[in-house]
Amino acid sequence: MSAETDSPETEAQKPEKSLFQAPPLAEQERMIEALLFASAEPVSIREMEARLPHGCDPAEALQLLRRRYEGRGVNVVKVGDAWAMRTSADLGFLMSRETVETRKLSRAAIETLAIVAYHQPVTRTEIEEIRGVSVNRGTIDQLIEMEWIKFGRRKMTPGRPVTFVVTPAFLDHFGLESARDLPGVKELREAGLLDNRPRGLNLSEEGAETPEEEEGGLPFDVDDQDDAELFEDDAP
Amino acid sequence: MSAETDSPETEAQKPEKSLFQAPPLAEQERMIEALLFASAEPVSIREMEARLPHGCDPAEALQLLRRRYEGRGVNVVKVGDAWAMRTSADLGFLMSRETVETRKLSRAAIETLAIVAYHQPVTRTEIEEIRGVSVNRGTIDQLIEMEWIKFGRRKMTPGRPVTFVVTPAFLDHFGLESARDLPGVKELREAGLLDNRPRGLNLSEEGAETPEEEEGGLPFDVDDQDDAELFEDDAP
Amino acid sequence: MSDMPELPQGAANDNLLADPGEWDSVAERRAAEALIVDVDGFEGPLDLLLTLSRTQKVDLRKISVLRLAEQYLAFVEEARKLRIELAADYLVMAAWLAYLKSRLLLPPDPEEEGPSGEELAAHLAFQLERLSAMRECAAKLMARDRLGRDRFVRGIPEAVTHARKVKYTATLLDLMQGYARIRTRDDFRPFVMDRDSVFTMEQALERMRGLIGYAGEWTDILSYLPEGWEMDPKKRRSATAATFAASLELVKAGKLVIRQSETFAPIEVKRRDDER
Repeated sequence: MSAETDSPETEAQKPEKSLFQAPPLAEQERMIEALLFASAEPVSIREMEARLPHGCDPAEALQLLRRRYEGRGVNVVKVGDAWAMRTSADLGFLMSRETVETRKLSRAAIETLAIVAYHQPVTRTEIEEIRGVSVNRGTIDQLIEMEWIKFGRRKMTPGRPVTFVVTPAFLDHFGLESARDLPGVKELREAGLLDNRPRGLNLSEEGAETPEEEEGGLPFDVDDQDDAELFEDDAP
Repeated sequence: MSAETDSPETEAQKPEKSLFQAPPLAEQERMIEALLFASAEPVSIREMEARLPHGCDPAEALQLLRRRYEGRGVNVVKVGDAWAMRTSADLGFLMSRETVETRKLSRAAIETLAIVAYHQPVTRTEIEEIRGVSVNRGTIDQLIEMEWIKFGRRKMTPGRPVTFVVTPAFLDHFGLESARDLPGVKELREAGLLDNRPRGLNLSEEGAETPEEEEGGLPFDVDDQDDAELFEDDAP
Repeated sequence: MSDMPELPQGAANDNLLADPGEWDSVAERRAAEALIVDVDGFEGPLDLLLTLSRTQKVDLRKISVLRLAEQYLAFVEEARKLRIELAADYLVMAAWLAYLKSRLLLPPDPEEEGPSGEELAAHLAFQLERLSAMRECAAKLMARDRLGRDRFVRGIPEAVTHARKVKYTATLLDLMQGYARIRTRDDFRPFVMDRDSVFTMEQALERMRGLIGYAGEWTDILSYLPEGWEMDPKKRRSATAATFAASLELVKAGKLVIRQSETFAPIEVKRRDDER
């Protein structure tokens, strides 16, 4: 991604024009327009900074550009920490030729994906607890392969289980700026439905997080020890 | 710059609505914008007609679009008899990320260069005799590519070997009026510039020369008489 | 939306199982069996419970867990009658619900620790509500304007070419030092080479001390030269000198006697025997 400075004597040199003065904002906007336009992948602010002449302020130029493309056939959208240009959703009907057939996802995969998105970072055990069934290894694999979920940080609970989080590609695919923009996430949180247990109810000790620790546990705990093992080595 | 009267009615025009009536021109422009953006190939007017709702006039909408993108970071261009959007030519530098690394010249190259500078015009064989090791072809090539040395006149000796001389770029880089300005060995010594350590101790320093080269080298007894003889008539 | 599969079968059974006692009509009965036969279509006991809970036609928050437990147990009972094998987790759930039911019906035992029947029931209701919410979310998610279906990426992306240019540099100092290094190399090289071909007196002494014990006869000192040093003139010179000097040292120490018959004749040494 950024392979500029790999050795101490190495110094990356920006185009000379810009050594002393950043180009005017309108020009920066043009440059970002070209950058975003040319790339199929979202471009991070950081990468823009690396590619734009020294002294540019991508954030400001981006706001201009975004406004310029409001209501156009192509829009400037934010995807996580990055930006991209995407055709306007209402024009999708024109693009029958460009339509990509996504693999039909199983119901289990769709639910698992939603759980990861709404509950992230979430362990496999937690996914199983929510769905009430064990999660097929293939389901997780499929979602990882589609680059919609990935491994997150390990949970600081016994066994240090790996967690899953959604990826920028997921956000891009579903047109989300961030996981906070998931439909209904706020309502769910307010209703306590993103918690591990009902509000005001203390089934076991305070702060217990994983179902393994749940003493009065319900009988959905699919054997988890194995999972921890299974995934242990798969973490990146 | 941003005060354009761009956004037409942003309301989405579904194809059904337009069965009997073509969408407004501004909407057609949006459609073409999206088409050109998303299409993997340039799109002909004919194809636009086929893909846009019935009754559209792509040619006219295209002209609007083309004008809209004039001077932007992206332009609408004609490719054969089809149309495409391309990043503006003057922003091409954004599409190639060039990093310049500055590296110290290898010891072999510095020594070869020094020999050329002090003994020019000098043949490769002579360089090897003076250095006491064979000279890598790459070293000479590198110096030529850097435009610090170039081919001089052929020597009037058997085989008429080519010679090397330093270039004006060399003199420029090292701030010399002419190669004759280079200090002699005696002056170097007086200036304390001589490295008095035995050569053997220096070998590992910069990884300059591969050991094979050193071993396969020539005997070290080239002395200055030979040089004098060799160089006598060829002084620049 | 289209990606969200419908709930398996069960939809037709909404009213059924509501009260097992009322399974009179053949149609209802058949529908109930259909639910059971299609048990494979359920994603586990919780999913089945969620489907059953819909028959209560109330907000999940107001659901009667006791009644739900009864519905589930009736379902399992029915499955057993029909000799349908239920997966173990369905049976585990049945056992747990039977326990929950008893907890809910019996007055709480003050001695017993852990959550009360009401708390367990509330947790189950919460789980059902949460699962249901996640299903709705999944459906909403799938119904969004999706990339490659509703929104599209750049069709002709322009790859960023990454050119790496290496610029080599050197200073005049590098150049001069490099040259000086070459031109003065000869000044130092003999010294370096001498080190290689020098046989020191210490080395010679060491060598002779080990050998003189055998020198009962007059022997040319050249025979004491170390192996491999006779051939190279420089080495032989150094070794000869060192051996000669070492011999004199040993004579001085009274260990050897030395003689030379005439100028340039071989120099011979012999062990000094005191009893001579």
